[in-house]
Amino acid sequence: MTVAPTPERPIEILASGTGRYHPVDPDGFRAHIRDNKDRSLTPRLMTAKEAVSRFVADGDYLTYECNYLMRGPNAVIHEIIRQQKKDLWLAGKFTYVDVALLVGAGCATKADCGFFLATPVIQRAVREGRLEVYEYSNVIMTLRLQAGAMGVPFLPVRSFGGTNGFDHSGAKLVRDPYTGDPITIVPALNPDVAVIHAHQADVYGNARIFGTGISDVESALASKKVIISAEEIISTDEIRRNPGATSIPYYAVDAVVESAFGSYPGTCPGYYGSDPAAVIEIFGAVMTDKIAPYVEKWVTAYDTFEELLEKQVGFSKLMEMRRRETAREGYRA
Amino acid sequence: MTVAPTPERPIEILASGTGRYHPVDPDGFRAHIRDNKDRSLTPRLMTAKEAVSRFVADGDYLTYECNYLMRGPNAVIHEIIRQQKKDLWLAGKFTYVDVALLVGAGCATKADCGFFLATPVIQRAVREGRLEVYEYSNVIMTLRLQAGAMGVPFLPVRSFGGTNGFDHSGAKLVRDPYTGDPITIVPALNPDVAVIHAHQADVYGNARIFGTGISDVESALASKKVIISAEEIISTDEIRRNPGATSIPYYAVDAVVESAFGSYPGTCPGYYGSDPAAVIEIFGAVMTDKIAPYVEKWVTAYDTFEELLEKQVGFSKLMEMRRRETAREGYRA
Amino acid sequence: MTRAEAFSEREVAMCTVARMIEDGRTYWAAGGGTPLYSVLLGKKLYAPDAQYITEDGVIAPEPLLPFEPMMTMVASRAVYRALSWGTMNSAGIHAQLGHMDYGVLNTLQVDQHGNINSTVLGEYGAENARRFGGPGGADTIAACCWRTILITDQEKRKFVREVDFISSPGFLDGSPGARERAGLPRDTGPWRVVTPWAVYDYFDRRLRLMARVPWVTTQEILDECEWKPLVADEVEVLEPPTDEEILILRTELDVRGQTTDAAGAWITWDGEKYVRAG
Amino acid sequence: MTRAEAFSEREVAMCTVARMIEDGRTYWAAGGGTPLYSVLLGKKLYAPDAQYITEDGVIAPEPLLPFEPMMTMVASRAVYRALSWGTMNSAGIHAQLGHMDYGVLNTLQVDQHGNINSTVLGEYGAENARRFGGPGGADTIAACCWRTILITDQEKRKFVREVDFISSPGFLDGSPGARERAGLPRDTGPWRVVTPWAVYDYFDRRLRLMARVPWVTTQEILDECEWKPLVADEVEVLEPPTDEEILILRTELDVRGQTTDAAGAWITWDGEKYVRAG
Repeated sequence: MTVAPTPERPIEILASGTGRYHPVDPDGFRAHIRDNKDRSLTPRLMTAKEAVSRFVADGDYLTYECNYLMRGPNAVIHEIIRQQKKDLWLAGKFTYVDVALLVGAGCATKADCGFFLATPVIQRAVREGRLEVYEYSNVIMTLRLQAGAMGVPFLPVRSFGGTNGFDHSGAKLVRDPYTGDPITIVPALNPDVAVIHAHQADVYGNARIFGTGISDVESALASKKVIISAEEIISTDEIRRNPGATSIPYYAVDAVVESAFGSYPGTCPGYYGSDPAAVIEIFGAVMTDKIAPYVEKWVTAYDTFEELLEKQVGFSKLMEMRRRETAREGYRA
Repeated sequence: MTVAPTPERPIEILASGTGRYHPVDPDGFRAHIRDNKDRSLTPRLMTAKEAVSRFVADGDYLTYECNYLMRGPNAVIHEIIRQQKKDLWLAGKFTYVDVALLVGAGCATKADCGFFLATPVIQRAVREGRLEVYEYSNVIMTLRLQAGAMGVPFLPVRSFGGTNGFDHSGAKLVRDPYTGDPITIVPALNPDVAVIHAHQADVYGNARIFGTGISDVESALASKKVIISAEEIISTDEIRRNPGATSIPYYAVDAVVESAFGSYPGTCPGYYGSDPAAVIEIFGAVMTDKIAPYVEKWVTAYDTFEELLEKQVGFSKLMEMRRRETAREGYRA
Repeated sequence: MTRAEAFSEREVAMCTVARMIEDGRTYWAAGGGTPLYSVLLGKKLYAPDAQYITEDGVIAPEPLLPFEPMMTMVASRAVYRALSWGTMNSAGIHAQLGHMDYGVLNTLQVDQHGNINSTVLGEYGAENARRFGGPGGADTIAACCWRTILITDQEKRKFVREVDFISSPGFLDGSPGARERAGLPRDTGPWRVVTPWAVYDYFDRRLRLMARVPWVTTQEILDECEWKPLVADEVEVLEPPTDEEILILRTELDVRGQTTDAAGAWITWDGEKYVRAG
Repeated sequence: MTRAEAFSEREVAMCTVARMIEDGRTYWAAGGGTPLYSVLLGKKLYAPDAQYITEDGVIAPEPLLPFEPMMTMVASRAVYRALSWGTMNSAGIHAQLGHMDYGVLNTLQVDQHGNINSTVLGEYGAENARRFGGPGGADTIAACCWRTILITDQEKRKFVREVDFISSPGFLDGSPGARERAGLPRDTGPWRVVTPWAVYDYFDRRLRLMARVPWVTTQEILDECEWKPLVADEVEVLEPPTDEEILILRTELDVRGQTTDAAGAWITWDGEKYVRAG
């Protein structure tokens, strides 16, 4: 390449956040994809127990979509708590109770903050140094995932500059070489593991998500290990019938977990509404610092999420949730 | 903001292309959006004639999706030729005959090159200095549109570095401040006008595109003026029935043109196949330097594209094209 | 429209914002509480062609109200009959492009330059600091919408000279071009702050009291500001809520009173004047 | 499988590439000509679990063959029964992420370091320079796939010391780390060049003749290289096409002979040996 004829001024760095951030390594991510993702059409259907023991490691950076109350991958989150994973770093974006739940259950010690409920357990953990929080926003977190999902080291963004979150983040303010104006860039986020609840998936991981979402596709493409839990396992012929409905392609996916009502007590739009009483119970538990009893009652008392649904929730409650969700248009391919 | 505690090294610029590129001005684009896009639900249905006279100006940077043979916005492209627009700068990505056609018709004097057929008329125009070509690739062009569609001045990319195209482009090779490795950045592309053919749209511009595409959504969001031609105008109630099927939101759209068989002689997947004889005729015309007679026979001989379909193509040929296209699955909401 | 004779303070704030909603403008609403209900109320009564985008990118839904508890986003009733569904990034990107006229949000603390704190009260990292939820979508709303409307309560501790932590940007240090120097889009920024007692605008990028409700005096308002804002030469007096507004709020929007009863005093008409029972 | 007794040179090249296709690998194919047909032939005969992605991002279609003239992408027959549709950017981004094992493409001109020219013959910008279509998707395919397979004709002018214009990157100047220094992904690059006469690999990032068809000699091949490549100690002799391969090519894939008859000589079995009629 010819170097520019007139020697160019380098790009000035005007300010840099000093927060710790998950390491940026696009080439290392590529090597992981090459060596670990399965590009063959080999079934990867397994139980939540197997998926979590194989693909969630202590110390992993974990992202999940959307949250415990809204199409959350709750069967897998319960299994993570059951297997007592440790020292997780959470992508705490657009989420309410999940961070408190995982911190309270002793699974997480770090969180990037877009938004999550700062409950007593969070307050205490931060004060006692058992939880480190790094400051972002919902959109900055999903744009970091977008950078990770594009295989690039950073993205320019139009928000975040000027905030104190910036100071406690991995962002930088630089002079844009094209306009000469200041622009913020944020480091790509490539989580170690993403956990995503889909409406439908085939055994290879081709997944369909209906309705709205936060950053399902970005998280799936950006993460080294991807666990898809799905309300329904459908045939690959059905996937091929409407390729436009595929949200996530199989080669990004490591594990597929069949998980009907897997977002309980939250809603899975188009499939079932929430269980309002149980939603208020988890809210109450995290706000009033009663996470241990909640975990005992709802998680560790059972070997599997299905057992929880069977023994504690029961068929008629689940059918009532399904009955209450009357929206169907747009929630099928 | 706190400046980084340890003074940071600026971002080295290792190399810069010296090609001219469409100006990068994210804030200017925002001001245009604020002042010119209609965020109210006011119908913007009009004829191709009105859309082109109002929204395509001499000297505009023009992008179109996909191309003359594949779901191209051909009714609008014909109108641009009919109105003898001048000095257009074309986004020549993933395209075959279109650039030659518009250069041959005297409408275009500049082209960014991803891929287009370098026909005799192109060779001659380049030699005689009537056409300037700047070098990119298909993906680099669509990533530039992606940057424009995100409202940011540039994007990092993993291809294009090391090529001679880079030298004749607006790209730069910089040292990534996060990894210390060299990374190419490319300037955002915000065309003056985008012309896109959709399967369905409502009168406000909420548009549905089925099947595959090149960069329909990116072009619509990145462009100052957006003309959507659509096979069918559908009700907004139908749009609301399945919000997941909306590819382009109304507030990005300036004009909606009803244009059944608007991609003739090309295919509109799921709706009709191509007219092979007419496809070979346009190919022959551009390859053998017979653009003038083609334009006369197919474009300027008629006041409207519909008149061309009526008088030259005819109902039974169009029905035969529709009959030949048997694929439906995935091409409806 | 007859004046209502009994309503809560939160209801007053929502009615005040509702009257600011304009036809043909886009409103990006943070979360699902008072910002969303204020926009919906304005759309129903005053600006049917106002369009709103949910924090997570759903364009112009016709929501099925009421929502289930907490189910104000993603859930099918909240995104019902939208023109387009979306994602957090589609919303953020449309905002970066300039498609969002107004951002509507609420906060914990605001300062003289309209900077917003939703992260921490006290010194960041200090023993006694109290942590909150973080900016959520508010940072991008405050950065990228052309104008922002901020809803908060009229409490001393909420109106400060400098927020403890800038979670979402106002005019930053208040100097001309401060936002642009920080990489934020040109010509954007805070526009109004609305409380149950008052409306503020900005003069030279500094908070200014511009209107009050009839039942509180300018002095009472200033007493509830730890840092005193500028005061307009003419402090306009706001019309109280109407029966129609209150009826829609209670019967169609916030039927559980989640936002309206949540806090604040009650205002009643004693036959001669409005009386506030704190 | 019996050896075919009459076939064209282009058919030979496609059969050679088809035999390189492996199960469980992804192939990003440029355009719709010989690269696509080669992958489809390999998938049908040798590697049913090989998966291909079209230049424009369609993942693992089961195309309805034959295609209408020129309708090798976007058209419904070309994207039929895919696992996922896509866009130019989804393809480029999946490649940037490392999901594409092999890129398959063809070109006008290749040099000793595997650099590809599809832009101009002659000096860029010169009076007498001849312009071509540009890289299209090939630049990103050559940059981001882990390995690339390049298909071209065996002609003197196509094998040069240095291409007139690097449209798509090979090993650039051939020095270790040249691609990485240019910002390209680590550990990627050219892998094979296939012509109707020969197969080349790379040694120290330099083109090396590794195999030939039975009916041409190594010397004949080198005579058709303007710049002489390295030559492996053992130049392997390739198996000729089989009846089965040729039958599928002609009856299922390229039924109009658009790519197979397009150019090149014809090879026939005279009872004792294969004879090339130029």
